[in-house]
Amino acid sequence: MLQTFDISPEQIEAEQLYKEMGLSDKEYDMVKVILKRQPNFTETGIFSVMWSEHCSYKTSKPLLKKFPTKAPNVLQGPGEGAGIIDIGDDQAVVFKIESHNHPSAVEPYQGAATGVGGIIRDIFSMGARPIALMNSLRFGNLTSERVKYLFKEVVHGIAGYGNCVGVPTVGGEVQFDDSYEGNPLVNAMCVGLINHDEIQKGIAAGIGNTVLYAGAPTGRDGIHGATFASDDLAEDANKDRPAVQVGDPFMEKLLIEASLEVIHSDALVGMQDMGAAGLTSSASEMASKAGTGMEMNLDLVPQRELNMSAYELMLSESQERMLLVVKKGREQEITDVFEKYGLQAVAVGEVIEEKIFRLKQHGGIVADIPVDALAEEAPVYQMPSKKAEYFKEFQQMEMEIPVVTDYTEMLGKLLEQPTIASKEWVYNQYDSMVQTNTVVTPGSDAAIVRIKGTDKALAITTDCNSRYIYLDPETGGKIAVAEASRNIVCSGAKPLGLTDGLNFGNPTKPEIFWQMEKSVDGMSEACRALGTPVISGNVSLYNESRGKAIFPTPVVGMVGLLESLDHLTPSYFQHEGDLVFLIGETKAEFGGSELQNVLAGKDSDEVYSGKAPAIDLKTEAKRQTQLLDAIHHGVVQSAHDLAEGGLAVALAESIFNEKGFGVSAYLDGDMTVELFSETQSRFLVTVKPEDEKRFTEAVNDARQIGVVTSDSTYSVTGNGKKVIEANVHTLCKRWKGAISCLLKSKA
Amino acid sequence: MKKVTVFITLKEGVLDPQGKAIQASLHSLGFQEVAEARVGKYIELQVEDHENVDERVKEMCDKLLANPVIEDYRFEVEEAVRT
Amino acid sequence: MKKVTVFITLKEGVLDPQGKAIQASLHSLGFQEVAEARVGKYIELQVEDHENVDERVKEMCDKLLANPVIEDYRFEVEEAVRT
Amino acid sequence: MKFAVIVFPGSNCDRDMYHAVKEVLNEEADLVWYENSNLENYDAILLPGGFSYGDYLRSGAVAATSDVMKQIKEHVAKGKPVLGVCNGFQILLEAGLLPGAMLRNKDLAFMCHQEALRVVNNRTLFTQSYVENEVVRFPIAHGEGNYFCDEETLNDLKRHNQIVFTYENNPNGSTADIAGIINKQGNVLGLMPHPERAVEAIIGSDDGLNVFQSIVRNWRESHVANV
Ligand SMILES: Nc1ncnc2c1ncn2[C@@H]1O[C@H](COP(=O)(O)OP(=O)(O)O)[C@@H](O)[C@H]1O
Ligand SMILES: [Mg+2]
Repeated sequence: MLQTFDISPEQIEAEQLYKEMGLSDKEYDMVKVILKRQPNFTETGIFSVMWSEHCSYKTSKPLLKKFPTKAPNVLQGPGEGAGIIDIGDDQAVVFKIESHNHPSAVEPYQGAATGVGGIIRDIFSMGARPIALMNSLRFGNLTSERVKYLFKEVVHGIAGYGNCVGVPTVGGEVQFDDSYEGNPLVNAMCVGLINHDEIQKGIAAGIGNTVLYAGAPTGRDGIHGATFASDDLAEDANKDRPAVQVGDPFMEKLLIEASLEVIHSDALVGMQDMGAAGLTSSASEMASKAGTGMEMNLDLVPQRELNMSAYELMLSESQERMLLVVKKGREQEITDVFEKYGLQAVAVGEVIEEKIFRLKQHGGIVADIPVDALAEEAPVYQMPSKKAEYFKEFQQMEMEIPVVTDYTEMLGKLLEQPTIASKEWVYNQYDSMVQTNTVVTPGSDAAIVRIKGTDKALAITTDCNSRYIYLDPETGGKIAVAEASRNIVCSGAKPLGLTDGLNFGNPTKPEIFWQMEKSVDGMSEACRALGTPVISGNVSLYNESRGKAIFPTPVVGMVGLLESLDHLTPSYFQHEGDLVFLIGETKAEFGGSELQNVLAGKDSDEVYSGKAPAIDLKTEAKRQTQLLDAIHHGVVQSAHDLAEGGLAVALAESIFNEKGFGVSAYLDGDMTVELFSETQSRFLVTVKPEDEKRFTEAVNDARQIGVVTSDSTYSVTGNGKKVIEANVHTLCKRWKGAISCLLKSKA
Repeated sequence: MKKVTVFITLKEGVLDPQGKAIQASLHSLGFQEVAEARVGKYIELQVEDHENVDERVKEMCDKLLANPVIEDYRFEVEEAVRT
Repeated sequence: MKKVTVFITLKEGVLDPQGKAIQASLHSLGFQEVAEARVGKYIELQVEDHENVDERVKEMCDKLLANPVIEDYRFEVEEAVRT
Repeated sequence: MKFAVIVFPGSNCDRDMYHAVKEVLNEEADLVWYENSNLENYDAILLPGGFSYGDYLRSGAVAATSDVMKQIKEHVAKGKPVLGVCNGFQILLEAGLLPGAMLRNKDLAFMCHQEALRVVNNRTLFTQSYVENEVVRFPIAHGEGNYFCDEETLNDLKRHNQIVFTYENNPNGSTADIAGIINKQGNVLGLMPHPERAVEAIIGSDDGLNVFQSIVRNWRESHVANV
């Protein structure tokens, strides 16, 4: 790490030290023009973090503009800590997703824990009480000891933090693919509930008002974390890395309570958490948004370590810190609240009229920068884009129907694939019930959290099948949004909007940028077709190890509203004798499928190839609307979407619970296609026999494929012959035990 | 048989929330004299006699017992007095 | 200033699942020679000079640091070498 | 009757406890911050779950040394009821109001799910609304719920019928499958599973409501008798 002392501005330029901090030659020149002089060491550091991808979105901004972000019920779109959507009764839901991939690759427990802490702060800094957490995880295959270690520790870290702060982790997803081997993905989403009149913004308004620093003192943690997050993971990820940020969930819990108490005081003007690039980004963004400037005296900043330089103080990513702007003269009211919780809140500066970000230390000025240069005016690049060669090749491929001889055995194998297998090993470690609102716990299509005092509930899901997106980013992007929406609809809720976590490789590579561009195009189109605006999100780039990028993984976190708990619909079968309907026709689509994965064998280089499943957004929207209508009319007993592993897996998931049912299905056509194809826009629905007519009138593309039985047998008759007959308990055991079995086995 | 005691502590500069909480609590119990508290792990191993015990224990620490990203360790080896 | 190190271990007879897990992992990593592993806590205190430091530390242990139902403790006091 | 739900720094089931007695049972209840509190006017004290003081050092250890414990001990001495759930149970153990201690779960992992419990003693003020040996379902959510006590203490617990709830399928390694115990005087109950998370069918179970109902019933009975 660079030493900050005794390095002169001249030396920074002469030795091009700015490059080490992440600024390009051109950017450095821009800084000189802005300042009309050479930046000193602290200023160079401030520019480099603020102009990093993580803070400035310099390569992704042009893409993010494509997302539809408006709707009548959107109270706050992208731009603040989190987005907000109205849900009636003067209440609103606040949510956002955030990645912590790079820190988790280095120190999985703390990386994941601090990821959870960070996203929670985004929610309560808006004034909302955090009511649910979700996470979306990607790892390499569970064959190497390192991957097992990463997986276990990430889950422990999420549990360790989330359980302690008392926000239930109600769901999520985990997928495993070789592309994530050296660069796991850890995306965490938080959902909060707020009253309209409590909405806070991160603004530093009112000249002369006081800037308060609250929470944990600053140490030398994660310095340059923001630029680190915008970097390829080097071969030896442990070397030359910033001091790891360690989370203190206890401190966070106190911060939540104190922050939610101070929002009731009209002495509070603005509040923002210190996230990536710590004090630098929170302070400069708050001023920039308000059209003001800010002056801070760094000697007043609470410090955990001795002799911290201005550079270190400004770039530290110590956790559990908040920045507040408070009306002049009324600081005491606010600091008293923090004190009650044993937290320090101290005045460190004031809002000034001059739109300057000015820092003082030891009696001198250590930084003097026009505020807007750091935030709004950060450089934006239009990166070159090039259609990937592999994509052209895959588009030419003819789809062959894979050969499956033993359908029962294939079903068992699919159920053991870690991406399909039960994630109980994961979610059993999360407190999913604290706050006593969790109506549907992890293990269903969407998690359901009721809203006390009303008959309403929220449905929450995260989804992203990155295999499809790799094969065809545009189609895959559409599917990611559609799948999330399907999961919401199946639970009986109406989709409200989404947050996106864009995880990609190095955007300076034209083929990677093309993946980004196309997936955003696909997602945007699906958002429009399904009426789900994007209200917040996060971008994580440079997810590569040894020069190889992860599968493009734009995670979708979606929230829906159940207007009445009467609409609540389970994802698994409810009664013996109910009719099983399949909505949607099935085509031979195996590109990116779990079947392709199983058949590829271990040593094959390219597991996935061919075309991604097609999706027609009009059909998708129509089916979702019709299904939701049918649910609202009370004619649906259970609904589940078809995803990885196709119909065969969906049928199994519908009977893997304590109810002890079986299923008897009869299909015609090619059994491999019928059972394992991953054709989109399909749903598995059960209906009481007496409701059959009402159901088929409401839903066009449904046909009955079987009945729910009571005999714990999974049976499929294909073209008049038995093709699958298996004991449900035996299948369920394989599905349930697969992940812990892989974790125990030796490499 | 050897008795090996391994001491694992957080690296300098790494936040120790547990230590902080213990310090605060000792203060509120009236032990104002405690200027700092840091918490680590203490592992006692009974190890069968083996050539280069030291090397083996170092390996155990590197591979499993300590997390090199945030922790330091040291250990002592002595003759075991077993009951 | 004194440096006090407190060692807290589980009492004989109290099951130590963490120790068991560590032993099993060490075995599976090939360290067959490990006959037993027990995990305890190690707390380092910087204590301002005070009469009867020993007594005070004992009190800290009894009141807070150790739980007599399941834990034993011992401690060492030395002159602090502060940087 | 009036309940106090004590809120320590780091408590996180305080609102859930409050919701159970106040909004589900419609009894009077206050959330009482652990500092500067006056507990004199409360009929029952509830110590909620969570991670008081981050569960640093040992679960419940720091909270057990706080000043409010003195008042809680006085309250106990007067024979008034105290219920500690999860972290609340851990605090009661650390404070010496109940015998034994908590160790980490035998599998070392935090676990959260519904568990079947047996009400082995329904002749307590906390369980009188249950049928003896009734099997009920409460959620558990803990990493250190492995109850430990020595032989002698266990025999003592058994002799005085102090074991109130046991696990049907011991999830954490607890001695004698113990999920909840009561003090000899019969007015302090510590329970690892969460009755306050089982008070409405919509959230998975309402089997826990009887714990709170028992407390209220007992209070009403003795109160009416006294008048
Ligand atoms: N990381 C996780 N955290 C919490 N719950 C999870 C996680 N991963 C999976 N789950 C739960 O397991 C269930 C199945 O996951 P998944 O196979 O991804 O479902 P789907 O295909 O419907 O998205 C989901 O309901 C989800 O809530
Ligand atoms: Mg689903």
